[in-house]
Amino acid sequence: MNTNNTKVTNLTDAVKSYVKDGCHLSIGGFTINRNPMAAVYEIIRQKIKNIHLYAHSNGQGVDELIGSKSLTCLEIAYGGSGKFASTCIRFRKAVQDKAIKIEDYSNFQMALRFLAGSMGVPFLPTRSSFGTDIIKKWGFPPEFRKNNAKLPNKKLIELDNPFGNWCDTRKVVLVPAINPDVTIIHVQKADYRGNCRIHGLSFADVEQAKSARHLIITCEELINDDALKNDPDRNQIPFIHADAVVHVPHGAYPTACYGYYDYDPVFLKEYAKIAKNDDKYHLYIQSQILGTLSHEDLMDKVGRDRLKMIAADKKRGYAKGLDRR
Amino acid sequence: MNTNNTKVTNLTDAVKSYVKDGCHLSIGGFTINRNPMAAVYEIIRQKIKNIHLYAHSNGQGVDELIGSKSLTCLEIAYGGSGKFASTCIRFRKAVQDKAIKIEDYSNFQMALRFLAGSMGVPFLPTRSSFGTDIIKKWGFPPEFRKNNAKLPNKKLIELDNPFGNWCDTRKVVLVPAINPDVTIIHVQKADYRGNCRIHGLSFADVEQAKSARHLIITCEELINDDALKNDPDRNQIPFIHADAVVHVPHGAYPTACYGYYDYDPVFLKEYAKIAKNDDKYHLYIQSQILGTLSHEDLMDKVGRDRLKMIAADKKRGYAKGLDRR
Amino acid sequence: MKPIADYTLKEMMTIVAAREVRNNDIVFCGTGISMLAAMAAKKINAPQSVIFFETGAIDSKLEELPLAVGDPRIMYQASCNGGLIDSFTTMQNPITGKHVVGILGAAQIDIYGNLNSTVIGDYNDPDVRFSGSGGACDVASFVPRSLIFMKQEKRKFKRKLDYITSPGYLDGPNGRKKAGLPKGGPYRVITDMGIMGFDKHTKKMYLLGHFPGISPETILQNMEFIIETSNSKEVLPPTLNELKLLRTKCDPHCLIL
Amino acid sequence: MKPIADYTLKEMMTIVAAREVRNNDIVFCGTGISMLAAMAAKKINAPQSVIFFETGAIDSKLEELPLAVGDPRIMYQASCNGGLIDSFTTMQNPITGKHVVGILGAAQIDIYGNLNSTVIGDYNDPDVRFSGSGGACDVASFVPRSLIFMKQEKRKFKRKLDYITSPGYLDGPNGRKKAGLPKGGPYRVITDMGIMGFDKHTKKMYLLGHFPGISPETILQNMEFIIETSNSKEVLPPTLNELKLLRTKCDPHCLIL
Repeated sequence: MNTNNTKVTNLTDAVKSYVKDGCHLSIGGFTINRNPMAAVYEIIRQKIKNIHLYAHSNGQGVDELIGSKSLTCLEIAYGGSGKFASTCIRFRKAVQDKAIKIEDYSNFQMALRFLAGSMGVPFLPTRSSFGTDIIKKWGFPPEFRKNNAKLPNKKLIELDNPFGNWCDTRKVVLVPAINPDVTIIHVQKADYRGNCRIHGLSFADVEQAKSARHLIITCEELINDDALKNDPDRNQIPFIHADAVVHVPHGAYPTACYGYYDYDPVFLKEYAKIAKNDDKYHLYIQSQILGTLSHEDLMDKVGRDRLKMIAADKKRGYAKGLDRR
Repeated sequence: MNTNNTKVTNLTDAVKSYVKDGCHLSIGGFTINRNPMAAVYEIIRQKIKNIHLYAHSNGQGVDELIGSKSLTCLEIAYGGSGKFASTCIRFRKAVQDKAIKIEDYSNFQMALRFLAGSMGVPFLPTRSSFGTDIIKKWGFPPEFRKNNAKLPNKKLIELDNPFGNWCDTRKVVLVPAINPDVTIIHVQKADYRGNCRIHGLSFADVEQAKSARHLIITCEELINDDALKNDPDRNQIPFIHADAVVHVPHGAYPTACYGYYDYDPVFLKEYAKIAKNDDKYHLYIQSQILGTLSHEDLMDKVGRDRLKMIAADKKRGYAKGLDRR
Repeated sequence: MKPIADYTLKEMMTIVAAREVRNNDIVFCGTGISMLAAMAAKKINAPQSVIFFETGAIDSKLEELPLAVGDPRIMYQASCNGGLIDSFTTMQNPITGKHVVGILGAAQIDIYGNLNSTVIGDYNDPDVRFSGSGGACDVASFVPRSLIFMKQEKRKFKRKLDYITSPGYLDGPNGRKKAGLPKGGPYRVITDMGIMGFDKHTKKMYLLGHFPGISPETILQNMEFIIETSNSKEVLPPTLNELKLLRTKCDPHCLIL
Repeated sequence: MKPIADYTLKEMMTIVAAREVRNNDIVFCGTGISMLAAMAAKKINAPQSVIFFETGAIDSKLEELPLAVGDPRIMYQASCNGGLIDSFTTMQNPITGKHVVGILGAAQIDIYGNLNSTVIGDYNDPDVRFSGSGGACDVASFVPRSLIFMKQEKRKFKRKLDYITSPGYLDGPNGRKKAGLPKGGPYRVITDMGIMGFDKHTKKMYLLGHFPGISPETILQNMEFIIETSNSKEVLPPTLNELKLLRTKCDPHCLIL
């Protein structure tokens, strides 16, 4: 966070300044929606490696960061892209090949971990997951945790309710806070100071943003005056949390951005096919990502027709009648 | 909560159905803003007694419930009405006279207690209040708590951080959840099913609403169709939490309702004078509250001119230039 | 005997599940067939049930079938567009949570309705990796009643799970309480061959009904463990009206069906 | 000696406090003079400071002076209208919290800057009851730096408080750490006679400055405990410009002044 008066920058500089080799990163969005894809592609272009990634139920963003070998560790609840890949394909491959270390939580637990970080407390309690292997099996063994100051010493802790049986609850599971070095989210509107307005569901973006040491915001519309303050009830993240604001139209593509565009079913189906084959996937990263200079360049390649096809119906916020078979 | 399709009722029935003698009640609003005053006055008219009240920083609502001798117990962070009564006057008197039992928390702690109740956990952690008498001194002694199943066995608990020194935190204070029998809030807009839209700050109304077994909503505007669903991003409380929806224009008067009217400085100054004198206060309750049949009746008594004086400027949401000396 | 030609097994499963939803239920659903079942319930037999997504959307107007719980289609005309915290706390909160019915799926299930959606094989050296819990563990922990979709296969109905992602009755009648879980647990398992319930006392799965043309024996042959089948009845096939509503109002473009 | 006629003591106090606010500070303020000081700081010496209310409003456009932290005036043209949880967690979160300066008031203060705003006398049988903590205990617990307004009276500067509502340095240099509190603590005390700081090592209050016409001895006479006064300097009176901005831009209707 910083309280500077303007934080507008470009994506190359924003990523270079805050996303470092080995950093602990979290990305916003959910499955096929509002993943900060432009930033993900920029991370891949800058060849930043050894990232420790946090997500809750992220699809495309997680899968491409894994596929491009940018990660060493992943903490996550769900790796999937809905109908397009009920389990993300490069994610599945990487876990099966033990190419990344992984720690599993439930979705609520991941959301609570970001909430704890944003609230400034070391943990929050829940009544979820008793009796499951989410508690019993650890992906990061104690020694690994001990040698890494950025990780809590334990995955989860069971605690007897110190208030007796208050709320009819005998015990709770404590989930440790996450404070990522940097969080990247993609929102519909942000102003030059970093005030953010998200349209539609916010997922855990607000908690991810507020728990981070540094926050990069990419946005569909950059507002260069104080107009967002005309309707403060609609803003979810005040500027004091932001470090960098970058204007990137279609910055969530190929995932959806409510009110602006839908997910691209053509891209996602094609991606699922390519991701199943190592050689094809290598080629995809080389040509599609490393072979483009910027997200704008990538959007040019995707082409006006495809973007028009997924453009959102103003009333509904998605592309009505889009062929999604 | 209930999932019925319409919850519209009148204030008399709503209060009669849910606010019972001895019940645990919470009211929304903050100091001189959005106190559910119409409902407070209706509780006084129905002479419901022995209420156990929860509030965070509530002014007028708390003071009038105390003044009318409706309470036996109060859990609160702050009893004040800003410039009009930096300490609420009947509140001060009642505590000094030991006419009510009181338990003090900080504002954040009260908000967290509602949040815990709304989240379905028995407690939440904070780093506030270490070393203070808020932890050391209890208003409700252990025996009193033991004999009251609706109270947690302890006021607050200090806990060593089970995750070592994670988040640079050696210990936390645990605050116990509140699940009131009934919460009453006053909002700008609600629909027939109980979806709520609050304009301006929400204070802790959302948490108070979601933590309650029953929720009564009074509103400036009752929307009889599904129009609020046209802009779901602006709605804070979904209908599944609501039990009763009552249309009460000026339902927060004499406190403010952002976008609709300001607080009434004439009323609040006059009230502060009256509240200092037991006889005058008794007369006030008799004539002003018990002597009126409804909030509508009370508003007629206040008069059109006073209501016009405090009517909100559309752009600013408050009464610009209102004489507040 | 093959199922009657005028409906598919997927349609049958969807409708059988939809029938288990009651008016005033708040229906938590994931993607795919579970979302379709929730939509079908609303169109067929529980018009006042409320569809509720783990992403935070409540009572959305689903003009088109969402393909993920993050699909923008669920954000249109919702009562409230919240976030993950709102959604899961609505289930964890016993006041609202007691009205929620969860619709889940998994890779493996055992006799107590525990589910695995994480790995086949050793957790630290898996043969097959699945998506992981998502919100399934949370739903299964909190809600009083859940419906589970499964394919009727031996490798899916397992004596012992490789990983317990979502708690059912854990190790038996007292399992949830001992572990610290709220009451509740799995209510029905719906497969492509039949529907199972859980015994009130033993908490073990039993066969409640077999689909037309499927015998209880066939079902047992497609499970690794044995369940009580003596009270199983043939399940009524979809009515014409149910099928019509499902096909025209829920998934006209055959995205799931 | 009486203060010079062309400014009031309240104006002096407000401006002295405003001068302690720095650019880029996030200023948490309560009602009354503390709110006025925050507004004055923004107009006078820290235009980029951000005013922040415990009710959740951030960086509101304050066209008129709010009379309570729940005043609707703070909801106009804010960056974000949140709630109490948002506000307090912004302070509890060390990433944002480290930028917050709190402006507080109280009924009693002791040499370590602990504050009482709850009761005079016994907690369970009080002589005088005040409003209670509100957010003051939370602010005092979380933020690295707080400014405290006090009236310079013997009954207010107490050797021992009747009730500790908001933690200062508790019982000395190691007090906060021992108790479990984050670092930080009181930074300045501003009275109608002077301004105090806290010794880096002992964490005891000392006199930093006395107002024009007030001697350090007079200040000591109006306290129950003794503080170091040897380094006290006379505080610069308000400049004409400071006074003008305060009177015309912050409280033109003399609601607080």
